[in-house]
Amino acid sequence: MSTPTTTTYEKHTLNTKKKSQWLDVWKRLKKSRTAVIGLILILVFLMLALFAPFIADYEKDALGMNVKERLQSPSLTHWFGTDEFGRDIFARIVYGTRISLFVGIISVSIALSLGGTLGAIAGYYGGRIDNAIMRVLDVLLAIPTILLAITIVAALGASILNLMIAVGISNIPGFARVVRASVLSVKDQEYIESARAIGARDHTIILKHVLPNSMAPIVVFATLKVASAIMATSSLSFIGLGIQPPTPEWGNMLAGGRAYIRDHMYIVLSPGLAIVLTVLSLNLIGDGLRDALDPKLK
Amino acid sequence: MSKIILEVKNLKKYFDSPKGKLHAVDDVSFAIEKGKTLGVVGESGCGKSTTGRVILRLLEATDGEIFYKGVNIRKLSAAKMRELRREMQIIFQDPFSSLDPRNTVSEIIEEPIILNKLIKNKKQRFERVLELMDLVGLSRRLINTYPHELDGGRRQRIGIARALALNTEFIVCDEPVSALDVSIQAQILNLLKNLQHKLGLTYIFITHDLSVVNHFSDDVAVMYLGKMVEKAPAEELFSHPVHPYTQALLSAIPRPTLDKHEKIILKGEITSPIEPEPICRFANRCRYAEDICRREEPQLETVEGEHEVACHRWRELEG
Amino acid sequence: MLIPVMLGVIFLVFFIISLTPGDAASMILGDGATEERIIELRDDMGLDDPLIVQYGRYMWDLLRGNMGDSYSTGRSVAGEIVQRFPNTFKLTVTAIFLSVLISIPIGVISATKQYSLFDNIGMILALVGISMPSFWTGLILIIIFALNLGWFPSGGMKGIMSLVLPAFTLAIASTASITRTTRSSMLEVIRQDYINTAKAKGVSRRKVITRHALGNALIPAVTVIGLEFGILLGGAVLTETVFSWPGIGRLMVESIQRKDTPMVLGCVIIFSLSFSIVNLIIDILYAYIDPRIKANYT
Amino acid sequence: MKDHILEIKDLHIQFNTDEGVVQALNGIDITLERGKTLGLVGETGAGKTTTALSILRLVPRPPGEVVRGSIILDGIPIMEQSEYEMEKIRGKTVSMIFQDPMTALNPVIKVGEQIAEAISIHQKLSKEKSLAKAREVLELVGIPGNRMQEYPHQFSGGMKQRVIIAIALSCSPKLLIADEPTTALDVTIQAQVLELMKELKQKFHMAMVMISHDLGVVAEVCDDVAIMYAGKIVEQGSLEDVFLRTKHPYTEGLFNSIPNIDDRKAELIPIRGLMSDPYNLPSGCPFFDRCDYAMDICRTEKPVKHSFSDTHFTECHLYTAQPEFSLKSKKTKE
Repeated sequence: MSTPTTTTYEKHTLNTKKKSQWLDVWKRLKKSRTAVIGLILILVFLMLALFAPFIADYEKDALGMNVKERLQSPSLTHWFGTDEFGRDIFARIVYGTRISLFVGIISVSIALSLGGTLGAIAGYYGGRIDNAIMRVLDVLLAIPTILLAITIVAALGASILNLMIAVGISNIPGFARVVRASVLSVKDQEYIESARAIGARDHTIILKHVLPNSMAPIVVFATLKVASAIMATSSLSFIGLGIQPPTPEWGNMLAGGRAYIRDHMYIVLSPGLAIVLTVLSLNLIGDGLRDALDPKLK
Repeated sequence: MSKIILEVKNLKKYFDSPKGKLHAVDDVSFAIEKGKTLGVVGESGCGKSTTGRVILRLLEATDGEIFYKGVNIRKLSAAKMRELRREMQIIFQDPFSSLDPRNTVSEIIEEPIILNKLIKNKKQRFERVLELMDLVGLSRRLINTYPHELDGGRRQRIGIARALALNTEFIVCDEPVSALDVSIQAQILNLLKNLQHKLGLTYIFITHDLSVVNHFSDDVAVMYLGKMVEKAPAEELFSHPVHPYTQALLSAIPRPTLDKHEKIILKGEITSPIEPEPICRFANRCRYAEDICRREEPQLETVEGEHEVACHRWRELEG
Repeated sequence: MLIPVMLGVIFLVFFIISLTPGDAASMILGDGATEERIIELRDDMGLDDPLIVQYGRYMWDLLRGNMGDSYSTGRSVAGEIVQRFPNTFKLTVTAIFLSVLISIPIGVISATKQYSLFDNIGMILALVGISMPSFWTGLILIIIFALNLGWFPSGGMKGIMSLVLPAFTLAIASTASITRTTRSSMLEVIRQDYINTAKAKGVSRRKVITRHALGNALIPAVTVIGLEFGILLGGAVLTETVFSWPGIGRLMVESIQRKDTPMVLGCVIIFSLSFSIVNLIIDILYAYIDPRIKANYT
Repeated sequence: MKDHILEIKDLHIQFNTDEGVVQALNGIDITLERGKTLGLVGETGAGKTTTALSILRLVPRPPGEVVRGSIILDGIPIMEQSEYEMEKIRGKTVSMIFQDPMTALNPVIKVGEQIAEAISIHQKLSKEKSLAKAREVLELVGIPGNRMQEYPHQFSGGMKQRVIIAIALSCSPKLLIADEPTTALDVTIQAQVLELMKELKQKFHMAMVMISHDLGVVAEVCDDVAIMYAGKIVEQGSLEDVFLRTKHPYTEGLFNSIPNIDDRKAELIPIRGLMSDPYNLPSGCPFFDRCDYAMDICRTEKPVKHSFSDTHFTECHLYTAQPEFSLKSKKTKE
């Protein structure tokens, strides 16, 4: 009762303009050191992806084979060394960033739009519709996510599009569950009833009250899922089901370098670290967002 | 009798539960005159809040009729009902969860005006919001704050302003002060009373707090497990309670005075509201219960004038 | 619940696999087959029947323990799976035990000493742990412990020593996420009123944690252990590939490469079945640790 | 010199949070005789619960910090005990009942074991003997002994509160602290629980601190009353002192805010405004901006204790300036 955190007191400020609530979230996010590290890291990767052509030449550095320079250790000319075909590993990692981020974001968008819609419908309408949707999702959930993705790619064939479809579909049940739970918790709030009492229709209620208030957990979940989609992409590529060589992708770089680890361990070091850092940065941001969006958890 | 604004006949609301139908409101009837307050009291699970929501069709009734100004609103289309919502409003118990946390005070208050297309001009609408804020005693400088920055009392004022934003004539007040501290509670009660005089509002005042209901209502209905067990003008009910449950309830209120009074301590388990048998639902805890109470369901009978009670033995006990 | 979900899973996977381009008959017969032979075999295998009929036939066979024959080796799929399954079982069960054994104590200590050095380091490690792809971790562990230190074999399945690296690789990610869940649910629980009740009656600090808090905090932790098991099964596919572990995961990858659809189908089904059975066990476990759930069953 | 079970002197507690420092308790003095009951009354944020928790030394640290002050419980200086010694005091010398019976019991432990736990800790009994004793206590609070094996979710709210009382009383403490024990309950159930508590208090000869926002509950159970506002006790005295000879304007305001069930026409006179921001308490009297009697001095200087008798005192400038002062009106009649 008297612990100060549970009571809200009026802040004696003269508010003349409406403050954006996202600004508050941003302010809280900035306070978390780990989230800021994550943001900086992901920004670096985004820059690499965006400005890749200015950093290295795709045809020459990332694809061009050069037998004379194969398996060279890191040096000033080849920061991360060269691979078994004499290609510059740094250049390949830079171009690999493009693929990883692209596949990660697109496949999560697929999962979010399909799974999110299903979850929102199930949560808002409940009853039989909810039951039917959840039963179907139970089936999808019974197959471990990555195995579902593997199965889909195995059937459709390995290509970047099929990879995105596979990773996207395999994440549908997760998104549906999170969105459903979030909508359910908002739906029971009295302000939804209050909106109905003043004559708001279903679509107004969903768009204006339910969705904005259920965003927080969904945003967090999506951030974390981009991280795991990137992980899934490289996993599939590693076992030969994702991006096919010679196109540079972190997972297939690792698969290619595997045979040389005895004497040239650097060949698997940097692509792996690229995965770890990208995934880690997104996880850091996700964690930071979770705390920033839900201050009472602190 | 033309002054009746709302009349409810044989209202029933059953919920599905895993163990069968839960009889939340079971055959309740009453009427309210314009400008008056009907207090509905009872303990948790008696169906008082459900009654309020069913009247506004926030929940659809299982059976029964609800007449608002002579129109049976249970038969209205969704569009017609939306029109009627301009006159029938609700104030919620929890000032924390009844306001959308993502909207500012002004957005919350003007939402009903926009939705019902009452004032199209933006500037006039802003004027109206300020006017409403003045009316409920909210300082104008709070117009762009968010509900979570304000205390419970102010939040409740926002809820009241929102309910008054339309051409409101009838308000269901669902425990509007029970989440508030005593000193704030008195502020809100006085506000609601002044508004009633000023705007000629009709209230259904739902509460578990008998002292509040006595202070506030013209008529009082006591509910127990979905049933209305006693109804009378407030003065009559508090000076002359007839139903054993009402008596126990009245005696149980802790009074802030030094003279001690005898309390009726109830014993026995509360009957389950799921698929209840057609007997007196209070019989398990009633010290006067006899065979008949466990055999037949008592019906409302007139004690005197407007005073009604549903008890098999009230005549004997009175005598 | 198990049976309808499994029926759904088998149907779904059957449907996905049927999307595989290419003709099974010509694949089995190889390049030199005549048109007639192919048509004959198609007819034999019922490949021209509607999908649902093929599914019915497959289910009928499955009920009698027949999962068809491998396209590439001609051996019985069921036989192959039965032979390989114990290896995957050994690996995943060791990994989950490792995870639980490490993560629960760390999670509990972290929560009771929130913001201490132990907690901070533990949480950073956990975050890094969930950000590392298992196939990369596997390679790094091989480089360090097999190639350089020579403590453990780098692959294959010979004796208990060969289990160490793959089991650890597989356990890292789930250890990290179970630790995180245990910590956060522990933090949630120690703020509950009943913890104050326990303290107020003079229960010692240690007993408050072990007797009053842990029992409640385990409820969400157990959920995550169930989910992690699914992720672990998916991870087995990669880990088995990296360590040449003769389990179902590696069998599946090889079968995909050989376009051996009956074998792939068999592998996915056995993985999903294992996951579903684990979830069933988790559900039963729930009833033991949470009396409120038991009430719902009876 | 009377024999006191509890003596709190000049207790100051603050909470150091990210948003700033909350001065939760600003010099609390409480003395309580053995066997007597003190009602601690105030609104949300007044510091009632913090006071209660500080007696068991259960104020969460951090963010809580005891700035200064002392608490003597049954002759033991609480602030100077080790955590181990405190564990022996909690549940045995003093125990506490929390506000919300729905959350105060451990959902995964049988109620019988929850009661027996305290007994086995403090009386060093075997498991069987503790359980047997727990059964007695459970029956004492009016619950059949055969419900020992059940879990909390199988009990109704009122029954849960009885179990919590049973836990608190299982080792016959000398002081019981009850934090709003009936607020979450329905009126008729509240009456049952209050009746039970009064009965048990007699039986065990316990002293009790009863925290409540409800003056009605206090009137029924307590011998003395302390009114808290913004971390201070603004008025304290016997029930008669505070109810009949009200001195502090805030106390008067509380009485005038309660609807009188026996007089439906009586007007409510609310206290205007809100409680001061606890992050930023005023330098003078914290009630100053809500007080109808406020004087210039109230703005700048903290009021000091003014005694009217051995038992009755208030902290208000009105009486230092004019000793004969009396408040305008108190609506509630006797």
